[in-house]
This record gives sequence, structure tokens and C-alpha cells, in this order.
Amino acid sequence: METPDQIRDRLLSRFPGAAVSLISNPGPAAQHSLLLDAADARAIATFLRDDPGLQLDFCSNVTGVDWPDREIVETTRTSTPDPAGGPAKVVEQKTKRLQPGCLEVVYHLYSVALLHGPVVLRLRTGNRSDQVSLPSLTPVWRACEFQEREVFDLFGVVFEGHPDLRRILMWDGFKDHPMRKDYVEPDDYEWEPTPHGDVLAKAKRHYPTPAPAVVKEEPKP
Amino acid sequence: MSFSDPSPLSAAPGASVRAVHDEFHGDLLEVSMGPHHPSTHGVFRMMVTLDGETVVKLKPVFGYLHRNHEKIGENTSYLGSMPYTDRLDYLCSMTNNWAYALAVEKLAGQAVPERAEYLRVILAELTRLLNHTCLAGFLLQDCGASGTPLMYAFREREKILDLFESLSGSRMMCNYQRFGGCRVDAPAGWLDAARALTDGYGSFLDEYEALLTGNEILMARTQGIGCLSAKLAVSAGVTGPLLRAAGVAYDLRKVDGYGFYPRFDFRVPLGAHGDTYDRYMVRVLEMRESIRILQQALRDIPAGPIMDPKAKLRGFRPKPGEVYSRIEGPKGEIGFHLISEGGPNPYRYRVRPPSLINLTILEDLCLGHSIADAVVILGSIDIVLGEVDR
Amino acid sequence: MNAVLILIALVTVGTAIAAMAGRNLLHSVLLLALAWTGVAAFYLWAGAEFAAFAQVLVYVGAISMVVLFAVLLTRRSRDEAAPGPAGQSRALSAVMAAAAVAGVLVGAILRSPLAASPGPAPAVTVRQLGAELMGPYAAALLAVGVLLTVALIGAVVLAAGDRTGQPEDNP
Amino acid sequence: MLGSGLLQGLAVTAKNFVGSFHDPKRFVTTQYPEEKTRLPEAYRNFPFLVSENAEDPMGTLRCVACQICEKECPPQCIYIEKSKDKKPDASGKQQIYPAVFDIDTAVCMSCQICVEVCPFDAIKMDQVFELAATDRFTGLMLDRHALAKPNSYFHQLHPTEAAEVDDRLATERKAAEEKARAAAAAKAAAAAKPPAVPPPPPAVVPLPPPVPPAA
Amino acid sequence: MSAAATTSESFLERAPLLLRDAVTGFLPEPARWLANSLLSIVAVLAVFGLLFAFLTLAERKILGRVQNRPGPNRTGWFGLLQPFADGIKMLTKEDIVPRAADQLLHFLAPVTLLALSILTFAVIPYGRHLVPVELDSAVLYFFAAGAATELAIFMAGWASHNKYALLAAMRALAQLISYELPLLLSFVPVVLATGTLSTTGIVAAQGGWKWHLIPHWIVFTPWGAAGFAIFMVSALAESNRSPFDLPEAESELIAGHLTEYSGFKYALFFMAEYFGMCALSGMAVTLFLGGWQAPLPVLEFIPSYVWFAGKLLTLLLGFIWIRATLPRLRIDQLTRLAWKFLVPLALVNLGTAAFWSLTSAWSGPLQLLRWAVALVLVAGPFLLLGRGLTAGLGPRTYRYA
Repeated sequence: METPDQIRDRLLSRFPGAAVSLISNPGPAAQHSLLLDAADARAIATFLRDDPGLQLDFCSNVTGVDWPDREIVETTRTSTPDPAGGPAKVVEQKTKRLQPGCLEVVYHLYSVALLHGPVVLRLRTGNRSDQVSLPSLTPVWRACEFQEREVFDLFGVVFEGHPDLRRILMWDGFKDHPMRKDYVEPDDYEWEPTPHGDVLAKAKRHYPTPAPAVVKEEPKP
Repeated sequence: MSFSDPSPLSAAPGASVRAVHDEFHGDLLEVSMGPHHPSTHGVFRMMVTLDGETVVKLKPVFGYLHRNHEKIGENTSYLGSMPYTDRLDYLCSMTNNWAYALAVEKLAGQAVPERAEYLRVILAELTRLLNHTCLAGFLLQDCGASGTPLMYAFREREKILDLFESLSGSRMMCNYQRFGGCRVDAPAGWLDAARALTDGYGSFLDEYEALLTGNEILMARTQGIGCLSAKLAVSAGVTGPLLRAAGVAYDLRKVDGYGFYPRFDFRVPLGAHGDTYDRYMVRVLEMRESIRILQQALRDIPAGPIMDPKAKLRGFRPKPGEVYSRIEGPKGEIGFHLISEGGPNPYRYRVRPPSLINLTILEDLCLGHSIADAVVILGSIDIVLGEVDR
Repeated sequence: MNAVLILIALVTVGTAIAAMAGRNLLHSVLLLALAWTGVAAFYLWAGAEFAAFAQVLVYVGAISMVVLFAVLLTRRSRDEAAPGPAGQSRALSAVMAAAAVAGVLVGAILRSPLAASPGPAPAVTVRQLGAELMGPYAAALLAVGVLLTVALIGAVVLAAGDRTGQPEDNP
Repeated sequence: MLGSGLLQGLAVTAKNFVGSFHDPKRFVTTQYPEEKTRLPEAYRNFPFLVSENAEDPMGTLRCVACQICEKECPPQCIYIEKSKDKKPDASGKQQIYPAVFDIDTAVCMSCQICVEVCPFDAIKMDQVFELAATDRFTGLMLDRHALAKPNSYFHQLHPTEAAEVDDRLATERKAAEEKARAAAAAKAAAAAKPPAVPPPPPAVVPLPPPVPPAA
Repeated sequence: MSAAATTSESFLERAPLLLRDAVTGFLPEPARWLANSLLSIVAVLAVFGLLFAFLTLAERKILGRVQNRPGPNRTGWFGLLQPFADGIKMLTKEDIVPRAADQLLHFLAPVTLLALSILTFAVIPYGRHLVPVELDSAVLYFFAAGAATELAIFMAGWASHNKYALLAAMRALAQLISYELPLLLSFVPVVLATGTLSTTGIVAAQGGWKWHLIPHWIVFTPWGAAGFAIFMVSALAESNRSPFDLPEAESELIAGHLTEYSGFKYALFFMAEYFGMCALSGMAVTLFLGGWQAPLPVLEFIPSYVWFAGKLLTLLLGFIWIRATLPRLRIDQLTRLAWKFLVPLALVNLGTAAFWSLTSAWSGPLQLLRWAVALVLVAGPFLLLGRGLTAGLGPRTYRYA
């Protein structure tokens, strides 16, 4: 099978205007992925499916990843040589930078015809609040139907062109997207017999006075 | 839900839904099958629209058993997610364990000792036997046999569960695999017991097939029902016995060759029609192949350690990276997608549930068939709600 | 004996009237079945065992099922009441049909020797009945048979004609 | 021929019907409350705390309230409060002990991870399975008195594992004693040193501050 | 219970009559007739009520043993008190009527069903002297009463105001219409051969033995065997038993027409199903298996009603055995089986029976020819139609990757 950068090069030559970049995976698995931009995603996906050299006809896995806004602290060291000829003076300068978050959808593609894979595709939304639309790849691989619904349900990515984009695991009236990192679970505490940690905090909030009867340590005869 | 928008993807016959009211035919009947229906295998629900008894529209409804497994996985340590994988497909906890352990091992670049690999193959094939046996029983139960095939299936299943119990301490929630090996070694006599079970399983299958495979009623109920084309199967991401019943030779044990599967001699049975009968028979034949693998594995299993000595139980923090790893579970391709940021918990923990994705084609298979067939088709897809809803 | 007859007659006529007057179509059908049973009871009272049981078997056992099927398959909504009074032409044809049936019945009654003494009913065995049907009345039996066959084929053609154009069941 | 498959099936059921009267392989039912199947040694259900001495279970718990199990427990069913003081353990060493050690068996999924992560072999898996209680909250919440079981009980349940654990503990203790003896000898050699402080509790993770009881 | 006992019969044979006379003998004539009739009703209800109770137990035990488990064994010795425990449970359960249900029909359905199935017991000859009602056209009466039972099932399904129940009602109707015909056609040859519609007459016609060995039961003729098979298959369907239990198909329609029934009404349905099964088996015994006749002359010392009971129980065992084994048919396959297989077979069988009775004078080598022709007439259509029915179905071979 072609390596991901070969595929990227081929894609760039086939789709001149498209932005395809390689995202390398530092782990031992070394499953590098291709980041596509939303505009060309479906055309590229169709190409990958139908290209005789790749024939990625099987979309195994579709999933979302939430990357919240992240404050990145960069430390830059500037060393100014001491004119007196002593050791260089090192000045550490910390700059804070806000890396904007996004929602990412990852597709793992394999080829049943040629028995190779995986080719990993990534799509990223503009941000996590209002630009959350991505093209649906369900018309290319039917396997995405339920999985994209799940990503929509749990992450809040809106797939344009999906035939039946409804919530799948949560109920229809549910508001939030539980798999987002900043999801706050609803305050629906029921008293549990092991109040400690978070549960204890909730227990105190819900049962201010008197607190629920915790099993007291009674020395047994 | 309106009736005028059938899923544009459904290419099955009968996909066009006529108007609800029709002067000559009377009403379409909308039946909500589930979540408390006896044959939806748990809390699955199908919104079925019937024309007489013919299914003209079928929408699966999920989520009654949803507990956000993936969120739990992201808030639990790598090790702590292992017992939760038991509860995905609670018939196949051993393969779930293996799939997860394999993913983490790939993420952290760990090796597994030889004996542990053999044990994993043995346990995975026993799980396959267990799952397919149960499926055959449930399928026949859905066909209306009054419990007899199911009880026979469960009788044999108990024997496998006994093996699991004496090895891992629990019948269904095994929690047995660890990153870099297995938790405990097989106790004395366990391998002999497994050999005895394997050798006796063939005769059970013979009897089971005598009971049902040649049965005219079963054939009438399953042959030609719910045909799945190879093209749709691949496109819809259908995996496992369903895919092979549709005639696609795609078995991850052969394709990926994970574990020690390349060392074993076994064949992959393929169906020609993709109907319910093929799905049933492919599983029966797979069981016979599993017996062959088990016999080889139990013959060849070496002595030695079962745990990578470098493996860490506490304070396990893989380096940043990402992995998608999959194995051939009894129900299809079960995969885990993990992203590590270097912390004790995975940053992203995703399960690729074969049961859920195999349900994509449920409507296509059921359209145009009667409601009785829909139940049997659902049974032949083989779902476990713990995995569908997660 | 007459008390029994009056009772049977009351039940039969009463259920028939109720079946006609009822607004619930399903109840009407079931009442109709009861009326047929009443007729059978009358046959039984008259000593015609065979006719009575055949009446139940055919009417209660089969015809009522067919009527139920028709009712269930053609109604639009299960809670909808029976159709209201129809137009003029429909009423006219109904009256004409009723008049024709009544004419035949009255003619038959008038011609039968009702005045004869109500002596003991002749003991008719099944064998005799069969012989009669296959002998003097064979032509009538055949005619009825042909009529029913034609009706059956007509029904099949009607039902099958609707099927054309629809996809056949998947093999 | 039509019906041959049906007859074959009928023959199988007849065989099973007859077989259920004489063949124990076919008739596998156990009449549960009267008969019980023998549990395999590996069988696990709910954890218990190992104490060295059956007479004084609270005084001889192996647990030192290090709270690793509480942290690692996937469903978070363990609740530990460290003691403020120290008490001598079975070997007479001064140790912190769990003032509160609760396990909510309604939440516990018997996954055995607490056992695996415990560095002191203080928590082991029990084999109880008849824990039905009429009250969900109190009946299934086991405190340390209910959880403490003597080491002999552990031997009874898991003889192989218990023997291993005892061996390991004995060697560790011996090694510690030898080390202590060597240290004492060294101390004697350097007699001018001040008296040794008691060794710190062998906690391996930084301990979180104790949580006050909810009541 | 009419026929006078001859003195040559054993005491046991006459025991029921003697018992009856002991109870009602002192009464004057019209009252005695009434008392005798009431006594028959009570006797039939008591015997079949108990049979129902223990049949449910037997079914569960046998089903259990077939499935390699003991079945109910906790209530009483070997679980013998289980039916009574079940009965008490059923009686004390709440009777739930859905608010949207048709209250009247919902109540009437189980009552009608049970009444109709009890009516069918009236004409079965249970022994030499044990016929509750002698009717000239008893067989017709039997099927007339039986035919109306599905009407009650329909009432139950429709009145429940439940979609599953409604589907079950439709299925019940289709099933009845389909299987009424083969059921009726399968016994016509018996009537043809015996020349009577009276059950006692039919049993009497099957008396005697050929060479003191082979009884003259109708099932021992080629057409009789075929008719018996058709009758039993249709009887399975008529009594809604597996593999034809479509109206209450658990895996599809929850419990079909019984979905909205609970408590005692449910028990009534249950009872009616078993009564129907017993009645149809009893009729099968009467029509084809020689009724109360003993199979061998030397066995005649055993009272006739014991023989009847033995044959009845054997057939019921067959019902249970089939239930333990077979999966369910689909509704279209069910009707296809009736119209394309059983009805033609029954019609051909009528011809075979006619041939058989026309050639009754044949003897010697002609007798062999008679058997050969009849067997061909029975087996030929069976094989041909069976092939048509299973066209396209069959075991398959599989390839390996």
C-alpha cells in the first residue's frame, strides 16, 4: 500500500486546489493521518473509494475528537552573551497563546478488495460553537450513517448531506453533547450510600441538612 | 416521523412507502416493537410500519442502554477501562478484553509472551463458540421453536462459561487480559478440560444440526429471507459472519493476522446468498473451524510466562500517540481507537461496536418481508444491546 | 315446544335487528353470527339436525369470518362508525334487492303446504340427504357449485389484479 | 423428501428426552438451594479485607489505608478514611490503619482491580454470592467489620494464591528483618547517633487529604 | 350414556353405568333423564378439567426433559401440585382490562371460547357405553362447534385494542379459514367408508379384526393413514399449537390475542386451548384410531374407556413432542401449506377412499393390486406436492475462502 505521504501527494496532484496535510502520529503504532479540508472532503473520499490503486471501500470507524481551546505556554530562552566574557545570560520569556479548539472527525478506511489499510482521514470544524458543520461521508460509505449520527449526537458536529441526522443514543429532547470535554452532567443526583469525593459534594448540595444517614462505623461486639 | 421520506439509501424492494391511508388497502399499521418486546434481544426498539404484515418501513431506535461507555473510558485509567469492556458485548468479554489490550499494547508498544498469545487465541475461539452457539439458539427461538434449541445451546455455553470461570474467576465479566499478557496463568488441569470440551463440541454440533439444519420449516423461514448483497455489505461496514455470509472473504484473523492466527490452519466459510440461512450456516461452519484452531492451539501451547515483565500495572502512562486497532470478534470487527496525551487516562477512547454498525442494514434487509421475518433477520444479525448502546 | 320456538325467533329477529341498527360494525358482524346461530337453532327445533349443523359450520364458521375480513380490510379507521345513510340510488337498489328477496321468500312460503298437520318430523338420515342431493337435485347442486367457483375465481382475479405492478415478494 | 428433516429433529428431541433420565451429560441441572456446584478456586465475587488474626480482626488488618484501591477502583465503590493515629499491626509495627473502609457492593463489579493494585496483599476477592438484602442502601454497604476476614478464610477460598501470598510476605518480612538487623548492627557500630525514627508508612503514592465524613 | 349394558361384559366395563344408576336410579323417568345428562356434563367437565390441569404439568415436564431440565418439581411430590398452584395464582391475579378495549367483547371472548370448546366434548364416544349425546350427525356437530372458536379468538384480538392483538386476530382468521377445509375434507373419506356421520356408528364400523390380529381401524388403510396425517396437521393448526401457533407467536406478537389478558381470563383461554386440543385428539381417535376399540382381541378385557384414554394421551404426547421440536411457520407459508398441499392431498385422498371402497370385493392377487394402487395414490401426490412446496429450499454446500 502507498504510504500516507504518497497518498497525500497523489491527492494534491489530483485535486490541485485542495488542502491536504499529513498529521504524523508520534506513537509506536505510527498510524499517520491525512487532514482534509471540508470543502473537498467528499470528492476526495469518493476518489479514495474508487481509485483502483487504493479502493478504500470499507469505512471501518468514524469517530469524533473534541479539542477544546487550549492555552499554550511557550517558553523562549534568549541568551545574551555577557560582554564581560562571563557565562551567557539566559533570559526566559513565557508567552501565552490561545490555540483555538475544534471538533475533529476521524475516519478509518480499509480496503476489502485489496486487503490493506488503514488510511486515516481527519476533518476539522472551524470552532466548537458556531462553525460545526462538516460534509457527511455517508453518501460515500453507508457505514458512516450511524456513526456520524453518533458523532452528531455526542459531539455536536453537524454533517451536511447526511440522510437522517437525528440523535441516536441520547433522546431527541436532549440538549448538550456529552462527549465534549467541557460537558457538565446534569444535576440529577440520587442519594448513594458511598458519599465521598464528587458524590459527597453533590450530596451536600442536595441534602444540606440533615445529611443522609451514612452507615456509621459501629464497633461490633 | 413522516411516512413520505423513506431513507433515500434504502435500495431494498418495497422501499417506496405508500400513503398511510389508502382507500382500498386500509391503514398502514405503525408498531413500536420494543424496547420491551421479547425478541429484540434486550432493550432494542424498532419502529415498524406494516402494510398488513409486510414491513414497509423500519427505523431502529437506540439508546435505552446507553451509559456513555466512551466518556467513562476517558475518565478512567487505562487499566480501569478493562472491566468495562466486559460489559460491551457481555457474551464476548474475552474478545473485547483482547481487542482493548491489543489496542493499548499497540499504543504503548508492548510485547506479549508466547503463552499469553496462545491463551488469547484459545479464549477468543472459545468465545466464538460460545457466541455462535448462543446465536443459533436465539435465532431458532425467534423462529418460534419453544426453547429447545436455546436450552441445548445454553447447556453447551455453560460448559464454556465454566472454563472461563475457573480461569478468570467470573463467568461473563472475565476482565482477564492485561496490557502485555494475561492476568493469571491457567490453573492445573484447565488445558485438559479445554481439550475435553473442544473434542466433545463437534458431536454437539452434529446433534444440533440434526435437530435443525435440515428442518424444512427452518429452511422455509430462513432461505431467501433478508438477502444482503456483497456490495451493500462492504459499503455499510458490515463485518463478521454477516459479511462472509454475503460472500465477501474478509476475516481479520486472515487479513490482519493479529495474535498467532497465522500459525494456525483454518478456513473461512463463505455464503453465496447472504440470506438468513447463510448467516446461520456460516456461523455453524465457523464453529467447526474454531474447533480446529482450538485443537491446534491446545496442542501447541508452550510453557512460559504469561505477562511481559516490563508491563506496569500501576502508573501506566503511554506516550502521546494514537492508535486504531481491531480484531475479529464473534460479532464482527471490534476496534478500539485510543488517543493518548501522555496522561494516566486516554484522551479519547472510542469503541467501534460491530453490533451497532451491522444494524445499519437492518431496514434494507427487512423491507418487503413480513414482521415474522423481521424478527428472524434481527436475530441473524446478532446484536447485544450492551454494545449497541454502550 | 312453542315457547322454545318463540324464544328462538325472538333471539334471531332481535339480533338481526340489532345487527342492522348497531353503529359498531364489528358488533354487527358478531350479532349477525348470533342470528345465524338462531336460525340453526330453529332448524334443530324442527328436527333437521344436519341442516342446523351445516348452517353453523358454514355461516358462523366461514361466512362470518369472510365478513370480518372484509370489514377489517376495508375500513379506514377502527373507531369510525358504520357508514351513514347513503345516497338515493344506493337506497333504491337496496330496497329493490330486499323486495326481490322478500318476493321469493313469500312465494315459497305461500306455496308450501303449511296447513298440513304438524306431525312427527320425518326421520331423514344423512344417507338419504346425500342420495337426494346426488339424485333429483344434482343439477341444482352443480349449478350452485359452478356459481361458487365463478365467485371464487372472480375474487382471485380481483385480488390478483391489484397485485400487478407491485414488486413480488422477494424470493 | 418433505418431512425428513422434521422427523430427524423429532428423533433428536426424543433422544434428549430419554437421555435426560440417565445421562448426566445431558441432564445438567443443579437443584440450587439444596445442591450447590463447587466453585472453582479462581471464582471471585466482592472483595474482603485480610486480617492476620481472627480474634482481633480490626487490630490485625493488613490494610494501611494507602488508598490506592480507592483511587484505582473503576466504579469508585471503595471509601477509605485514614486514621489520625497509628496502631501496631500484626507484626507489631506502628502503622496507619483505615478508620473507615466501606465497600458499596451495590456498585462493586467484582473486577478484582483493587486486589491487583494493592501492594500489601490486604484486599482479596471473596466468594460470597448470596448477599440479597431488603435494603439497598444499608444492606449492601459493607463496612470494615463486615469486610474483615481472617487469613485462614483466604486460605480456604484460594489455597494456591494464599500460599503464594504467605510465602512472599514471609520472604519480604525476613528480608526486612535482616535489613533491620543489619541496620541495628550498623547503628550499634555508630552508637553516637540519635535513636532511629520509626520507618515511614510504605505508601507509594502521595496521599490525598482525608475526606471528612459526610455525617 | 344410553346403550344398555349386556351382561356378558365385565364389571369394569359397566362400572360407569352402574355408578350412574346408583346415583340417579331412584328418580322418576323425566327427572332421571335430566339428572343423567347433568351427571354426564359434570363427569366430562371433571375428567377433562383434571386432564387439563395435569396436561399442563405433563407438557412442562416433558418439555423440560426434552430440554434437559427437570421442569416444575417444587410444588408437591414431583411437582404434582403445580397446576393447582398455578390455578390459585391465576385466580388471585388482577384482571386488567385496557381502558380503550371493547369491554363487552373483551369479557365475552374467553367465555365464548371456553363454552364452544366444551360443547365439542358432547359427541365423543369415550367408551362402549359412554357417549354424552348420541347425534345422527355428530361429526358435523363437532366441527360446527369447533369452527366457531376462532371467532372467539378474533373477538379477543379485536377487543383488546392492541396492535399485536389485532395482528393476531387477523392471523387467527386466516388460519381458521385455511385449515377448516383440510380438516373437513380429511374426515369425509371416513364418512364415505362408514356411511354414517354418527360417532358411535363410525367407531362401531371400525370394530373387529382381520385374522384376529389387525384391527379394522381406518388408520390401517392407505387413505386412512393419509387422512389421519392431514387431520392431525390440521388439528395442530386449529388448536393453535406449535408449529402453527401464529396467533400467539411469542417472538413476534408478544402473546398475540392474549397480550391484554391477565388473571382468570387468561386461564380460560389457556384452558380452552387445551380443551380444543383434547377434543380434536378425541375426534381423531374416534375417526381414525378405532375409538374405544381394543387393538387386539386378547386385550378386550381392559375396559373400553381405558383404551380411549390411552389413545388420547398418546396423541396428546405427540402434540407436546412436536411443540418441543419445531420452529414456527410464517403466516403465508401456513396458508400455502393448507391450500397448496393439504387441500389437494385431501381431495386426492377422497378419490383414493372411493377407489378403496369400490374395490372392497377384490381378493387374492387383486388385493395386492388394490394396496399398490392406493399406496401410489397416497404417496405420489404427497411427493409431488411436497416437492412443489419445498421448491428452492434445501441444504446447501458452502465454499471456503
